[in-house]
Amino acid sequence: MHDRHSRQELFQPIGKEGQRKIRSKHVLLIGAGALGSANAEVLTRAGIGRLTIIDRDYVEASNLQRQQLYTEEDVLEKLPKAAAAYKRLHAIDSSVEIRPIIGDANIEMLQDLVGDVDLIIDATDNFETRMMINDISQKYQLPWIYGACVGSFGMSFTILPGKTPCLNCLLQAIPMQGMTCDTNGIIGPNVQMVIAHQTAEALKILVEDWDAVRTSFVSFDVWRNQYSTMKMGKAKRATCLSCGENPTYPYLDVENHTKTTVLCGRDTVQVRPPKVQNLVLSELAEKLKHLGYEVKGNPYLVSVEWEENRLVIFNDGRALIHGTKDLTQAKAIYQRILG
Amino acid sequence: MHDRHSRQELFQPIGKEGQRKIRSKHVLLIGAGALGSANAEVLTRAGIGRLTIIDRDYVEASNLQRQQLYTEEDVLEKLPKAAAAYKRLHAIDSSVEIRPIIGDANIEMLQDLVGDVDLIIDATDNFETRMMINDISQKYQLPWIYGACVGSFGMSFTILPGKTPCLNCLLQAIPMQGMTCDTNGIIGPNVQMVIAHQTAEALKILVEDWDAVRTSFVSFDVWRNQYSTMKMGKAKRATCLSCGENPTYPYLDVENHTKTTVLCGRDTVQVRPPKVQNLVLSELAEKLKHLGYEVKGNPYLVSVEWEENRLVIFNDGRALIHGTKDLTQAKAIYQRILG
Amino acid sequence: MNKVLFFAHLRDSAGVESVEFAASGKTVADLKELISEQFGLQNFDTVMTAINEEFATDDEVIQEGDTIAFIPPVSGG
Amino acid sequence: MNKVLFFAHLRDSAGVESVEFAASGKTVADLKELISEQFGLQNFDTVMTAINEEFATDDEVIQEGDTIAFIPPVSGG
Repeated sequence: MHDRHSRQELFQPIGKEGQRKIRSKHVLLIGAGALGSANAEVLTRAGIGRLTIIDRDYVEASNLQRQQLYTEEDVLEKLPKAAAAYKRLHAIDSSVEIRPIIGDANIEMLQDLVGDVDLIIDATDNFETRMMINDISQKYQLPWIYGACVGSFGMSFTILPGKTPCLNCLLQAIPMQGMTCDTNGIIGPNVQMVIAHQTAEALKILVEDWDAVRTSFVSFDVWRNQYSTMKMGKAKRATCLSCGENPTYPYLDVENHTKTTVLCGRDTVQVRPPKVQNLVLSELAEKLKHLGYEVKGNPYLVSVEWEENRLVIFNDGRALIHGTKDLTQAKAIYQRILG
Repeated sequence: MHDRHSRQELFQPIGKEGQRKIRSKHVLLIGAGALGSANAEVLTRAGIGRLTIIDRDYVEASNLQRQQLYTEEDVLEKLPKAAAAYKRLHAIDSSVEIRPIIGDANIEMLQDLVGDVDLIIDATDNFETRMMINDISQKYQLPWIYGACVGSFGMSFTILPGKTPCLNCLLQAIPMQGMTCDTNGIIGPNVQMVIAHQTAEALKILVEDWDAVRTSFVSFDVWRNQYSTMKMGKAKRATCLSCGENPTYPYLDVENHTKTTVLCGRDTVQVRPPKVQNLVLSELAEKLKHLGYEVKGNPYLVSVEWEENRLVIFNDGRALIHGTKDLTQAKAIYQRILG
Repeated sequence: MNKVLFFAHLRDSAGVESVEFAASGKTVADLKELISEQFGLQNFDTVMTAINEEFATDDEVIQEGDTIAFIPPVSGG
Repeated sequence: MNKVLFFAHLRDSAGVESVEFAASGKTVADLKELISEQFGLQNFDTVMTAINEEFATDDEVIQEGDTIAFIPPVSGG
């Protein structure tokens, strides 16, 4: 495929030298949903050397509306997303080294993988994994790019260890917003908008054009025509446990992660968040009802039929997922509802 | 594919009613290059009822870097873009009615097509076609969405007849900028950024959420981290020949279009722009040299080998494209260099 | 007076896009508490705050005329 | 004084992102001519002009303190 990247080499801040750099780099992409599939496609087309993609889900009909690598055939075959992504990316550029990993991104996996990684791109759907990526990024001094979207609202921020604040500086705790694509919807244009920002930053980092990297936190609403940037100089905290003077990388400690346990003989998984929550169950019930689900509840718990499972959520954040013994699936369902 | 658009229906400004509207609409997409292929994919995934795609080119290796529907196989088969797009879009959603048209969008074709069209999306690479789309939009009172990108710089503007200014109000003449993706390059993230804006506007128009439609002209540079909006109230001109009080739709007159003629027995096409230009040949030669082409010139003309053709460009804008008898191809080459 | 802007679902929950609020002299944490009470907004502790388009910590003191924006981090992807 | 901003390839051609320029009292057309001469910029007639983020026609008169942006329409796609 002679001439393949000629239009990118013509772009002066990349050029032939930048193209060689892109070709020599390894990107770790965590998630192959809406943001993951689009990030993967842009980077593959841009001629990245190696791309490792981790995802725990398989392709479902409701993904096709915004997850751009997948087709109806992938849904019928219930292909794991990482495998379906590989198939399409290989057809796009057979010379890019793509490594699909079907599984849940966890601490051990990430620590094993990052050895020769140049950049981590966030395409997950929950803050727990993001905080873990953030600690990995600090511990191994690797840049990562946060991106997220719900409804028509999206955001992105680029984290360069030693230079910018980190996600833990900004949030200081895992937010429990309870707003996810599965509860509030998502539209394709918003995915495209986040991807535009994440992939622009990725290319800058891959060609090492550090001065061009965006230092502000960007957020936007494509339906309400809003675009805002926030300067981040003041966000860096010297006491931050992830990037401060005495880092402990708290999210690399399994104690700070969601626990899943199969309840013996009951076809049920218990999911327990790292910290005790104080959920407003009435609100959660209201939202789930609004989505058309049959919800039952009392002051102590909310119970809802969710696709083929039944969920019982307690106000401390603990949940029972009935109808499965699959820990990864149970955690995925939990995070899709509670964020 | 039960549940396919559930996440879009959950987005409150669309909802189930909006989804039904999207399904009942017909979009005319002009161009299936970078903007065209990405627009087509987003709209198909969003569940548009009918999509007509016009394109005159076939898939080449240098397209793969940013044109998201195409694969290496399409390049090897030299598939026309409209046909390759159809193949992929059909795999994504077989229930969307997609009509590919392989050809050059001209006045007759567009007038024949627009009968039941609800929205025109611009994904062309030249202002001549855009001015024609603009006049069609005014004459038939159809909204259209301008989008364009070069390098890391892009822009979009939504034109609602009777409400917003039109492209002819803004430009008053076809610009001869001489900056195209073939001369200045283009990067994927910029394509994604334009698409985010075009498809957001498209969905608003399709669900008839007129209050949400963006009325400002937006432009951005994804590498330089710039984003700016320009209010357009003052741009509307009562004397505009396209949207003013006495419209003549000048760009629906063939006299105002580029002429192409095969020069008999010479395997050469002459391309003549609608208006006599006054090109700065030394600049053009410099730019083409910078791109690595062998350029010869004198005060009257510039001569350059361009892929399998040789072009001779005169300072009045006229050009001879040697090595082809194909009028459409010759015009495409001309517009790829001169915009 | 100060202008307080709500982003994303905060706007839906608050029912308005922005409000005028006398916040001068208060810390961000004070304002968060007052706003979350007045508008019945939940989970306000992890919402990010910008003062005049610059990130602000909870202990930052608001000045007369400052524009304050509340931006909820979202997790979808 | 006025601030004049260059967008896209105009910035590359001009060699700067913005300049200070005494344009008060001049029309947009006047300023275009002066700027295109001073910086050797071609094809300036179809460049769009924004004054304080609002589209301006060639005959609009520039006021003291106005920020003027020149935005070249691009054709790629």
